Amino acid sequence: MKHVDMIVKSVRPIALDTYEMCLQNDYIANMAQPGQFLHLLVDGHTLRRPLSIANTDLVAGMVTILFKTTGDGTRRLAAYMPGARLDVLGPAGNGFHRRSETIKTALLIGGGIGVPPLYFLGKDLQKKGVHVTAVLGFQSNAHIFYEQMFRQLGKTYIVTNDGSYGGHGLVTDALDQVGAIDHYFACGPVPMLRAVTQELGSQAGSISLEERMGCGIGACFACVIPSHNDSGYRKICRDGPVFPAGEVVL
Amino acid sequence: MKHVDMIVKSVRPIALDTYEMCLQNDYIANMAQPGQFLHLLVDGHTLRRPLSIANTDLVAGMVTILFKTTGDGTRRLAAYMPGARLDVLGPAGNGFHRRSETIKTALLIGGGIGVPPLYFLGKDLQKKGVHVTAVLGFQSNAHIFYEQMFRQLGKTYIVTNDGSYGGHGLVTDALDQVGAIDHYFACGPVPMLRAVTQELGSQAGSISLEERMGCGIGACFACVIPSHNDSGYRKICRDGPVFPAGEVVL
Amino acid sequence: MTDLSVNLPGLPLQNPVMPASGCFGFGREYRDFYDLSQLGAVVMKAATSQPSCGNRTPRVAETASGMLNAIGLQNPGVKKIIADELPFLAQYDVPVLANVAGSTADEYVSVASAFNETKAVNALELNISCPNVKEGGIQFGTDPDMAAELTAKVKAVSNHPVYVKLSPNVSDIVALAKSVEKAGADGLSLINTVTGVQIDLDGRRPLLANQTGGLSGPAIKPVAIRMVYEVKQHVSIPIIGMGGIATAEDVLEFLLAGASAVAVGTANFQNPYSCPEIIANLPRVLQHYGFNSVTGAIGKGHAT
Amino acid sequence: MTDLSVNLPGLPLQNPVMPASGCFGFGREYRDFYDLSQLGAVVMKAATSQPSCGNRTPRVAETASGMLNAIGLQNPGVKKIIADELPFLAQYDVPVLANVAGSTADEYVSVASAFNETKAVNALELNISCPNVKEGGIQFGTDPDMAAELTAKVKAVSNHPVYVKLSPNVSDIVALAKSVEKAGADGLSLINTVTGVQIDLDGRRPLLANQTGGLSGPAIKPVAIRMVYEVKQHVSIPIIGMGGIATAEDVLEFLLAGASAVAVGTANFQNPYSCPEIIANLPRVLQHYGFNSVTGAIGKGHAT
Ligand SMILES: Cc1cc2nc3c(=O)[nH]c(=O)nc-3n(C[C@H](O)[C@H](O)[C@H](O)COP(=O)(O)OP(=O)(O)OC[C@H]3O[C@@H](n4cnc5c(N)ncnc54)[C@H](O)[C@@H]3O)c2cc1C
Ligand SMILES: Cc1cc2nc3c(=O)[nH]c(=O)nc-3n(C[C@H](O)[C@H](O)[C@H](O)COP(=O)(O)OP(=O)(O)OC[C@H]3O[C@@H](n4cnc5c(N)ncnc54)[C@H](O)[C@@H]3O)c2cc1C
Ligand SMILES: Cc1cc2nc3c(=O)[nH]c(=O)nc-3n(C[C@H](O)[C@H](O)[C@H](O)COP(=O)(O)O)c2cc1C
Ligand SMILES: Cc1cc2nc3c(=O)[nH]c(=O)nc-3n(C[C@H](O)[C@H](O)[C@H](O)COP(=O)(O)O)c2cc1C
Ligand code: FES
Ligand code: FES
Repeated sequence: MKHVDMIVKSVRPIALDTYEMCLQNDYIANMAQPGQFLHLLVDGHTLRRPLSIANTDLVAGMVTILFKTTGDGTRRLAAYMPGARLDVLGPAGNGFHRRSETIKTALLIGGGIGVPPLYFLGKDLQKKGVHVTAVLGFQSNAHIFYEQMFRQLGKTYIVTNDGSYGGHGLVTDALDQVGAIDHYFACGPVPMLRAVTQELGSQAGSISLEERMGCGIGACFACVIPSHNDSGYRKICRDGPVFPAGEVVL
Repeated sequence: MKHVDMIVKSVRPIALDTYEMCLQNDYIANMAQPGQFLHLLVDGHTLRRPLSIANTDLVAGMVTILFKTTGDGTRRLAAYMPGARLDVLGPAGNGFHRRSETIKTALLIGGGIGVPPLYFLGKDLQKKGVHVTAVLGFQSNAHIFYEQMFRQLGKTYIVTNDGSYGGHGLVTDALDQVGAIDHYFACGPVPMLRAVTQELGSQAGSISLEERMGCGIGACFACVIPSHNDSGYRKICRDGPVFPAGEVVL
Repeated sequence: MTDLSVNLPGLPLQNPVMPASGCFGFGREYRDFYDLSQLGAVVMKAATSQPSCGNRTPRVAETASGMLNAIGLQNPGVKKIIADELPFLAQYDVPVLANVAGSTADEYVSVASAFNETKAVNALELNISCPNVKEGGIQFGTDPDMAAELTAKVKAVSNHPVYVKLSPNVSDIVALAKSVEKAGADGLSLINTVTGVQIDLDGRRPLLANQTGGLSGPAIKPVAIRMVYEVKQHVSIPIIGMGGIATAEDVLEFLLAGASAVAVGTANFQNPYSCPEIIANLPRVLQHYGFNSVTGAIGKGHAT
Repeated sequence: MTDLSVNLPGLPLQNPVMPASGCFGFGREYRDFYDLSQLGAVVMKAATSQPSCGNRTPRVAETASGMLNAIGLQNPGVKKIIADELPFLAQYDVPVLANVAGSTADEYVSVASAFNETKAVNALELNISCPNVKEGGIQFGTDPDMAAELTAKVKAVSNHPVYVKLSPNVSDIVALAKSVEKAGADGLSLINTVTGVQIDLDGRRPLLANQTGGLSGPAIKPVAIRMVYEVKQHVSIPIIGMGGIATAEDVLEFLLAGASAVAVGTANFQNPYSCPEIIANLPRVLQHYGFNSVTGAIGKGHAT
């Protein structure tokens, strides 16, 4: 992890209240692992914003983030102009553990703004020869993004909360359509992760978590989550954001 | 006075740590009187910054301000790009009282960053047919600005604190070179105004004052100065910034 | 339709937003920007029994997301306020709170009594929390017994409802609130400014002539919300909340914390239209968060 | 050459800048960014006698120019800190302050005693001001007598100099400072966080799981400067100043107000290089304002 400047190359809306931003920085592009995040400083704010790395382009040294404008920080971010500099700590956290020897078929399960890191992961798995299936849940048709991109990675099921597109309901409602898998990778709101880990029971999997952060580097104990083993709390920013399913108490 | 957006047209350094900024807004350009100021909101700051109107162009709807970068607000202001919008209250305060019937010869006395409003005033007086002389004091050669502009208004004496250009010393050291006048107009730091009003004794004059402001419109009592008459404190933002010499206690 | 009205002792408010004392003079300057009848109420600058000059300048300084002030209660005295300022405000269809200050209990009592003469005032705001005067003021605001005694004395003479404005510079805000409630206060105003200092690096001395000043603005909002939230759990008189309000969302935060109305101070300096803009945005914000009325939101941020 | 060094009880500081307790863990994470030997000192996260889990999440919220935290003293317990963390810090040529917390006087005493075993700690910082624990902590910080008693007890057992860290959430900071000085404190740390609340509009409840949190960052700097400035006039033990420091200019402001050294908290989160950058800029800033040394600036902002 380093403290770097990244140059905004483009920002564009890709769904309702959702933006795609491309940032240039060779170091981050080269070091990033799927599941890691950028810890971004937005002008006028005290705390940095954690945003997952959704894609990289090693040749161009580009990193893509996808974000929903939920508050002032993300709204300001969406208003940055190409050419602007962003103060970034990254790549931060630990990515998804993926051993291609043991994983031949993988299931990506994403809910809303938990989808972005799964695209980067899916691309990487595909490159490693892993067979990828995706189940993505969105609030409504207007919130869907990156559908075609995921379809290029493998079979993709879309569900919406209001049934305005694809299956009606939650990601868990679509899981039974998916065949046998070696490992699942899930990212989304905690209730979704709770439902998914319950539904998939003893199936090996990894989940990526969110929590409000102070430092983003492991020093302030803001972003903890209790773990099932006796090591007590784990830090999402440093020990995560990805954990083996079942390790932490959701 | 109105609450308006002004568009930055240009910003350029004109002396050491001193900038000229041109702002477009028809209303302000048309309403502005010499001695009035703009109360400007700079991004990231709670309080507005008062800056004198140094020139106007009625045809183009342009207003010029000249400012020294003394703190974060003026430094940020100097970094605004053409096209940017500035949130402004103005024109604020009362300008210089100038009755051309009684004033045939006028003396402008400016110290440092007190010089800007005098240029606007001088231009106006010249237009009214008043004979203008100027005595301008700066810290050093590097701080001098608008010398040629003043010379086009009338005879101009420049003094510098360190003698690096023009006369050596303070504006008061140059006053005896100026002939008889009907009225003087002075703007600059309080010690200078104190010296000038003392030196010029009973000579009719007007002085323009500075004070830290809260509201800039007369509501908060931040910017007061005691007056010699029984009205007690006067508000610099609303009753001033221009006062008849002798009215307020310096 | 979103119902913005709220009824407080002496104050039938069409909406809960009023400019805060000292940040609006006596209203004359803001009349140039909008019709004051749009406001929920107006709170006047503090009144003392005699004209007061206040502190020397500089009186204000800027801080991160806030400002310090040490105006020091400059005002023309209660008589002139009644004679010159109230008739102006009476032109508008808006309730008026008179902010009452003093350096002795007798002075508070005499100012409060003076306001009995006029119908143009709807309620008093007893300022026992001004950090910018050497005597009185703040002592009454830090000792629950003195605060109660003063409240009772003013209640005894005044024919107006009395809102007591508390200082945040205390170890135990709840003790003060309970104490003045018991003494008969009709409501509370929370909070006045937080005492602060800025040192002028060039001058090597405090920037404000008065040395200390009162911190206001968004910087103090979490402190204000905390105090409203804590006090709400222990008193049943209404609270006028203030401290750092700049948006309609901020107003809702104060309502949820337990305020029944709010005052807007420093924000007026940044944007003279703050109050009417906040009032205009409030219905949308209430609706967005699922409320149909101001009264429906009051105190709803307390975990149940 | 600008002399940045300053000598405090137990703390021969090469420069006056140290990361504040709780904002630097035990230093491991910042080692990835720079050599910790550059620091004036390191203040460790609070230690309690037993491992402590702290509060539920969310534990932080953002505010205007500040943040709220309610970590709640999560730490592995004093034994593990001595065994696992101090050896790491001992690799660096930097004095270490151990921040001591507890919910009873006995716990403070036992934690302080535990640190007697190690030479890797240079001084204790007695945290009687944590707003984020239900018991102890803050009570000791608001009552001058309890604060004095606790200070005396810890002084009686500890073989390290003791700095008492005071809470700003009090009516009279000077009374507390004088009281702990009299009880034998070797120095003071001013200030801990200011209690605040943020209400989550969507959730209709306080955003922090703990409801209240501690406000830190530039928003509170004027409050911190005020307290250092006031306390300096009444005590002769050195003050470690903190609250909102983000630049070398801020450090000078604290020195002028009367601090002999400073701690940097929240700024580390925004910029992990805050401390070394501030240290690097300090000589230039001191020179610019006419000082050749840190010691030459201490207390020089007091009107003479
Ligand atoms: C590891 C990680 C990866 C993330 N990846 C993405 C992503 O790829 N795309 C995306 O849209 N969002 C992502 N988020 C959530 C994103 O960080 C928040 O939406 C964002 O910080 C909100 O900032 P704001 O200023 O718009 O909202 P505000 O509510 O104004 O923010 C206030 C404070 O709360 C924090 N905060 C608010 N919501 C969250 C949240 N859900 N998680 C963590 N902190 C929060 C902010 O960082 C800030 O400190 C991720 C969060 C984490 C922890
Ligand atoms: C009526 C009037 C007209 C002015 N005209 C000009 C002008 O034409 N050109 C110019 O360069 N300067 C002018 N000034 C001074 C100018 O307002 C300050 O230099 C400027 O506000 C400093 O802002 P800052 O953020 O750079 O400094 P900071 O010191 O960071 O500002 C901190 C706070 O102090 C206030 N402040 C600091 N210095 C002054 C000052 N001298 N007067 C009033 N407030 C101050 C700021 O407005 C701000 O609120 C004028 C002041 C007044 C009152
Ligand atoms: C310049 C100024 C003057 C003030 N004068 C008074 C006053 O006379 N009486 C009073 O009770 N409060 C006074 N206050 C405090 C405000 O009414 C309000 O309680 C405080 O500023 C917090 O609100 P804000 O953050 O919205 O400004 C003053 C505040 C400011 C900034
Ligand atoms: C996340 C966080 C955790 C903290 N933990 C502690 C602590 O364990 N012990 C302590 O004495 N102070 C603690 N503090 C207070 C800081 O040490 C410091 O006094 C305060 O944050 C003010 O400084 P700042 O504005 O530079 O952050 C903590 C502050 C923060 C922000
Ligand atoms: S955010 Fe500080 S430990 Fe994770
Ligand atoms: S700045 Fe408010 S009265 Fe002049």
